[in-house]
Amino acid sequence: MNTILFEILGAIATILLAFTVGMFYGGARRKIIARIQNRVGPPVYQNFIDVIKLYSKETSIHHGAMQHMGPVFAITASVTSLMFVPVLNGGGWFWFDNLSFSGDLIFLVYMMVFGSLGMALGAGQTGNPNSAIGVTRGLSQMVGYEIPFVMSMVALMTQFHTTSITGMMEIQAQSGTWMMFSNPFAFITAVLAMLGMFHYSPFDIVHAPAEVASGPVSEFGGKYLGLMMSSGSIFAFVKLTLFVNVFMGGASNLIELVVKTFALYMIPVLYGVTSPRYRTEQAITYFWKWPLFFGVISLLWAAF
Amino acid sequence: MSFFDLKGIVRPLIGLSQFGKNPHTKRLDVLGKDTADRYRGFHYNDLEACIGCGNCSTICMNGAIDMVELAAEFNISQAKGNSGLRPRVDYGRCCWCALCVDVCPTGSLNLTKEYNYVSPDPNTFLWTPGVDNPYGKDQLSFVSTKETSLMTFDRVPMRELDGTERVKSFAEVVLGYNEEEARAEASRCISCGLCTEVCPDHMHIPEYINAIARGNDQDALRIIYDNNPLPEMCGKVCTRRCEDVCAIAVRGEAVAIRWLKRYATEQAQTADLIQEIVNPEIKEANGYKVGIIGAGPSGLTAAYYLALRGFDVTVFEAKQFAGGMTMYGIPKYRLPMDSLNKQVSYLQKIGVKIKFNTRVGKEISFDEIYKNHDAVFIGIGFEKPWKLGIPGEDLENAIPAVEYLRMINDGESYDVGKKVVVIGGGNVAIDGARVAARHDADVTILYRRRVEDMPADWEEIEGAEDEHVHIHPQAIPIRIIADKSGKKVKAIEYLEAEMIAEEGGRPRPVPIEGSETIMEVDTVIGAIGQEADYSFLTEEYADKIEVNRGRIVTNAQQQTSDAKVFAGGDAVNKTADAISAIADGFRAVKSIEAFLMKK
Amino acid sequence: MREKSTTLYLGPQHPGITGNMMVKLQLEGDTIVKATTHVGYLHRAFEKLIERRNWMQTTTILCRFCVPEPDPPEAAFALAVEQIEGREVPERGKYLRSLVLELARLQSFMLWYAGQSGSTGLYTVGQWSVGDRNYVLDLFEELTGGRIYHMYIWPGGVRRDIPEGFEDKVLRTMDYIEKRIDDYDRMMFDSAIFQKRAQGVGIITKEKAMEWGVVGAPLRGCGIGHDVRKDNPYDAYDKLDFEMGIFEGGDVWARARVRQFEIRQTISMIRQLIQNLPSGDYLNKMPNPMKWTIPAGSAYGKVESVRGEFGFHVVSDGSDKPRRVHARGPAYVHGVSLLEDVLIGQNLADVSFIMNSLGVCPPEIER
Amino acid sequence: MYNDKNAQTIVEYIQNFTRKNSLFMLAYGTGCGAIELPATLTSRYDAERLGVRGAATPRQADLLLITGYLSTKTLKRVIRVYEQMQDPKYVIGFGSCTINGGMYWDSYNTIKLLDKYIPVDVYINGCMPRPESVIAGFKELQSLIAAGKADGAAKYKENLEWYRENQKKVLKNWPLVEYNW
Amino acid sequence: METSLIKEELLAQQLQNAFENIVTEAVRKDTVFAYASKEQVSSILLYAKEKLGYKSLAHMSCIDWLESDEFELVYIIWSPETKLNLFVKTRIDRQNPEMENMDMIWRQLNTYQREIREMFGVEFPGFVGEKEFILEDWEDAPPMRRDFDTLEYVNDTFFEREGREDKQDVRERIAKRSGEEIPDFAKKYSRE
Repeated sequence: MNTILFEILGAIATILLAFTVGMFYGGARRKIIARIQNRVGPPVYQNFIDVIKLYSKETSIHHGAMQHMGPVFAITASVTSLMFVPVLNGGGWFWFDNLSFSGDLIFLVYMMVFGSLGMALGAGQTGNPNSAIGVTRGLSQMVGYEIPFVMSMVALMTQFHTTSITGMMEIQAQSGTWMMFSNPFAFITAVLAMLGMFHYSPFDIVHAPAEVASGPVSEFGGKYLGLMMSSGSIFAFVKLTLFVNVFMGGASNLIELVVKTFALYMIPVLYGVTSPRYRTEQAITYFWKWPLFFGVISLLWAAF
Repeated sequence: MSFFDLKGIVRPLIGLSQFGKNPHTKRLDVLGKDTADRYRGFHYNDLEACIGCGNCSTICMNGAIDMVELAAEFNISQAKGNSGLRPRVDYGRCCWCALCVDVCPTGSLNLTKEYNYVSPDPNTFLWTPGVDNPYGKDQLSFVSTKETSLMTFDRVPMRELDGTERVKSFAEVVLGYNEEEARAEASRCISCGLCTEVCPDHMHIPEYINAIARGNDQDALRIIYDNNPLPEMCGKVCTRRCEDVCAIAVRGEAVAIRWLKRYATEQAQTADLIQEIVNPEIKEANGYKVGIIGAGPSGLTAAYYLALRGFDVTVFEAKQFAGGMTMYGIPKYRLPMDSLNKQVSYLQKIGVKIKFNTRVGKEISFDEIYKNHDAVFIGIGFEKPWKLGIPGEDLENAIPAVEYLRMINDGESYDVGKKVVVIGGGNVAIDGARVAARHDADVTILYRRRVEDMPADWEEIEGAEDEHVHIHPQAIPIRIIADKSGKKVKAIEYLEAEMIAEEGGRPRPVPIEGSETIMEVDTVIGAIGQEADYSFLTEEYADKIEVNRGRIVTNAQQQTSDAKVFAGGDAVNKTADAISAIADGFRAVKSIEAFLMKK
Repeated sequence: MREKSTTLYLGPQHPGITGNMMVKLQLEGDTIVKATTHVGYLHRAFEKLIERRNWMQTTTILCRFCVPEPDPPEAAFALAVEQIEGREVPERGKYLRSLVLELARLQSFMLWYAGQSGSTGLYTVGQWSVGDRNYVLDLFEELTGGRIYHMYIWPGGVRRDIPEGFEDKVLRTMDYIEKRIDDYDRMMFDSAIFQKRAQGVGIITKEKAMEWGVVGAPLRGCGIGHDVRKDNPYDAYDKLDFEMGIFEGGDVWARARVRQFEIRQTISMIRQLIQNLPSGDYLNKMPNPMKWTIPAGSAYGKVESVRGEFGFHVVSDGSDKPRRVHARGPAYVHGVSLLEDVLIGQNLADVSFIMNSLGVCPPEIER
Repeated sequence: MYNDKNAQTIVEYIQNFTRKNSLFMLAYGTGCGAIELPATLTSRYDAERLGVRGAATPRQADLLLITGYLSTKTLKRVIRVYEQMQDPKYVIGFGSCTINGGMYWDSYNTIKLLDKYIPVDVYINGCMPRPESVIAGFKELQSLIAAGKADGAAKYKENLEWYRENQKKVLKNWPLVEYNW
Repeated sequence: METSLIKEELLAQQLQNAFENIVTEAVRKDTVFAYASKEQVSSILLYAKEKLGYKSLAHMSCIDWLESDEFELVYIIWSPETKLNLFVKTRIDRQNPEMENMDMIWRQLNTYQREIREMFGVEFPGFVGEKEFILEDWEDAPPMRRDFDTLEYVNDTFFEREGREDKQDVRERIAKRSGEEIPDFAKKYSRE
């Protein structure tokens, strides 16, 4: 009995951790961008204020049930994904052992798509052409980055003969080599795909303000937007932790986790600051050129 | 583009180096405190320097500036030449173009560096500069200077005869503006109308100047004739107090209102032309008869407007020509005789009857006039010169200036000899001096006070100096010395004076003991003032019509103590100039009309 | 296969639209098959208002014609009035005018950097250039008393003389900005992605350019060298040493290169103007503004703004108010029919990109 | 500035605190004021440190900036945009034009008094307002929100009839959609 | 500074030779006016474009001469070779304003004609283009016509902020204070 309670408590704590870290990363991103742009920038906790405010806003828009489902799908997807990502080495923290099972990596790869699809359904319901176009772009782009990402994952899975994240972390701990060194091409592929996953410049065509307002979320305000933002920050944490777990040997304590994920997070952020955005077809061409090339190499590397 | 563009990926990353640099952001607490020295922020108006001309309100294309009356606690001057209104700016309209600053004639309206104001209440954006932001005084930024102002502070110079040329004849000294000059000069006017209040006659100055500026000279003349029947005379010799309060004059030279009037009248060279241009509406005869004594400015004015209003008007003039003092007291180089006669003959065309050479009390009795007319207007003016009050003034060659001028203007000759002294500092004195100068005399003016205290126009004084008239200020004549025959003047003795400042008044000349000087002269011309001659009033009327200190007492409507008798001109007012006389005549017309029509 | 077509209203409230106008797009996938521009959201009826304002008052309303570039309208109007009236401008006035015009071009170029890069999501360059633009605006503030609206160029010269120490400040600012432009260029022009985005997009051919009356940088980006400052030199431009940037291609990239070239020319011109500033009067003063009349006649004054030729057709009937002032900014040519034409076949992602490169500025189209 | 914090419950206080520190603004580029907004958001003035950031669509925005004059054609869209925004929502009017017509006071195509058509919480003085003034306007709005006094939206609901009447006077036959809050 | 107008005179002469019944005038540097009848304009423009090299249309505008009941249409064209501005001016009847559609000579005229049609009510028969350009649901007279009073329209349609009623006119106040009576015929010269 107690263990289940503790598990639930632990799960909630994990969600809070993911949410907090994700939010602070978002804030840090805004701060860093501001500094590069010669500005002071908002406080690091600005995203918290934004989200709380969004939750306190009234919501009075109704475009049918699917619109309400969209953000719910998104948050469900991100929370579910989070449940399968081991936060710390050794499988858990704060009484919480994650829902790890053999094959969770494959599950995660699909779970991550699920959120976007839910979003697409919800946004499609709003009838806003901006959303519709945004969704189309998002899905097209997803096709772009998902293939190299899956390739790199498959490369790892074949190389280390495990489909479990905890399994990979154990292997790394045993061998003492991070996977980013044992299969560098897979890492490069994954990082290049990650650029797309974060929807930061140059792959922010989905919600490019100058073109489609804010894309899929054009019609979402107030609580919905709050949900989207929370889901986004949890999802960011999920992605970063996954990458750290898979490529960088995981983290044995929170500080290590923060350092590693933050370092990883800086790649899309800093690249985003300096890049204009690709058009959809250019983005897909990009993903299907270098990342795919590296993905194939990584597969070959894994195979031989 | 190459297949793999490393440069294109790496070079943008150099920009990340900005991360380590200090942000350009200003701290919130210093934001907005370092505006440029010339920033155009809120207005600040120096309430004391402002004369309320309203030019700012006119130039504002947004209708943002209202002229409003402020509360009594601000002590806004209500003096003449100050409208007593102050600008109030609606910042819901203002666009900070600062044209109001650049057209402010006094330079009282300026902009400050202050520009921050936010409010939830849209009704709080109505500010009176200087009242709502008294601290603005220390934050002036976009200021009005004479150099940057859009006002033209320099008058178009009037062309004149050269000084040496002048003394040779009685030709008119001032040549008048030509069309181009007049337009340029007229366009300096800002049409505020402050001048009209000072003008005794309240002529419609901004209107006629504007008509000239727009090229409608005929309209200008029509507007002038609305309340002045002798504009050509005024255009030449008016004392033009209007120019003293001209808004432009605060920082520059006043608009040449007199010369512009002169320009407007010059288009009509004959009486017929005047009639053609002015083309006044003459009302049907109403059967009332009005008698007017004296064809001076006031009498003629009354006559003209009464005639226009349908009255039967008769003017009784003692002399051969109409015009009174303007005819006989002003030398011809300032006011040619033809000019005056032209204007008078226009009046006659309108229906004014003038009986010349008819001195009341001699050729015709006052009683007769009084009985035969429904109303009488007395405009006799000051004819009789004041005595100098020093020994020797009854000598043959000691002559009052008025008398001298009358003789010259009448065509009589009077030999002033080689050396002439004129006593006095008014216009008459200068006229006397300049006329004497035209007779090859060496003229000196003795005046009790300083040159700047002289009541005469500065232009006249300058003109006299150009004609080599020597002005000796601070000189008090004490006696005139006769020659051996005891009949003629030989010399004049005077004392030098020093100016002692007196509290609450202008400095007073005090003779310096032992400074007696004797100057040899041929003629002494006294010009210290004149008075009226009331000898025509028989005893019966002298009781009815109250005279006090040499002046007929009237109410504000020019009505004397006898309801049927009205008076105006020098004999009534103290200002003693033609325009006041005209104003009196004009006022009298209205009250005569009211008096008679009421019956 | 024929895709289902979508109608997308880009604007009037839309982050991608420069200003406030609407482009109604008929889309097939991301490709535009039909574009219709709708303007009039910023119509203030300047030309009507000017009927009620006198010549002097007109000079202050003019700068609002085009918000990003308030000075060329002032200058164009002043030139037209001077032509009708025959008013001479003192030499120093001419130089100061050119100085202001070039500074205005400079700040407008920097705004363009922001627009062009921002419409592709490269906000950093925009943040830099708009931030640095403040230093140019500081100069304006010092010189004219206003940050954006200067109301500085008057028929007959300029409104005020330069303040003390201004020359130094200008030169120092120019040094700083010149250095910064290299930063912008590294991030924008050197970026592989930007090049990819800009090349071959929004092509205007030479023939089309002549047909549609294209002006300014877009025209020079087609390889046709036309610049009012060279062809009909006004103010002090005939005494300055500068070159037109002429690039072939007619696409966004070529237009961007023209501007990249010309911003440096502008800086060099500002230096020349400051160094050769003659002494003397700065304004041939007009008479009392309330009574200022202009003889009857008409004239077409034109100046080169960043976006192209800015022309004012001024008609006077001899009174104190203009009979008609008809402005024609570059956006009037670029922003309505031409835009409709150029957008066909383009990607939706490039709409705001192309609009920025053509310099579409709605306040100036509808006035 | 406002000392009635005690009058608010702690929840309200937190709400107001977050609302004031997180203003998603919808900059309707209606007029000249739009040109100073980039400057306000960039390095020297950096409004983002006040929590002000742009929102791309009305649904997400809290703050509507009317940056100057509104032509009648734009007013129609502005009303629609305003009604699309979610409560709590605020409006800032920029410059003279929104207060009393500004320099377009006699233009047949621009409205003069913004508060007759939509409620305005804060007016910023200027033609156009400098970034400093804009920042001051944001700060003023923030203090109003903190005090719970920025209630333009409530006013709009209450006096909808009156606003509609004024709007119709200008918009004539333009169909106004039902305001659903 | 008197500059010679050789180029300008030459152009005026060329046009004069090519067309009868037109008046040309070399006004000032870089500017030549050609006054023509409504029917001639298109042939002049075509001639100038094809033969004289005036390839670029700089401007077209319409001026309302209410007093003589006419609209004046002005086409300003510019040549990259001579760098001259040629103004082709014509007057059309104001009551029934019609002008030839010329957007096939310069496509750009499309925009100008749309504007002039909307703002002045000048019709261009055969011209396709959306009716509404800048205005929307406009019911009054075409607003740029001089007989349309914008201030009156504003007073009828819009509001004005209260609180400014206490403003006074300086001239009136002075006149009142001194008892001056300004006659009606002079008032048009008073300050506005």
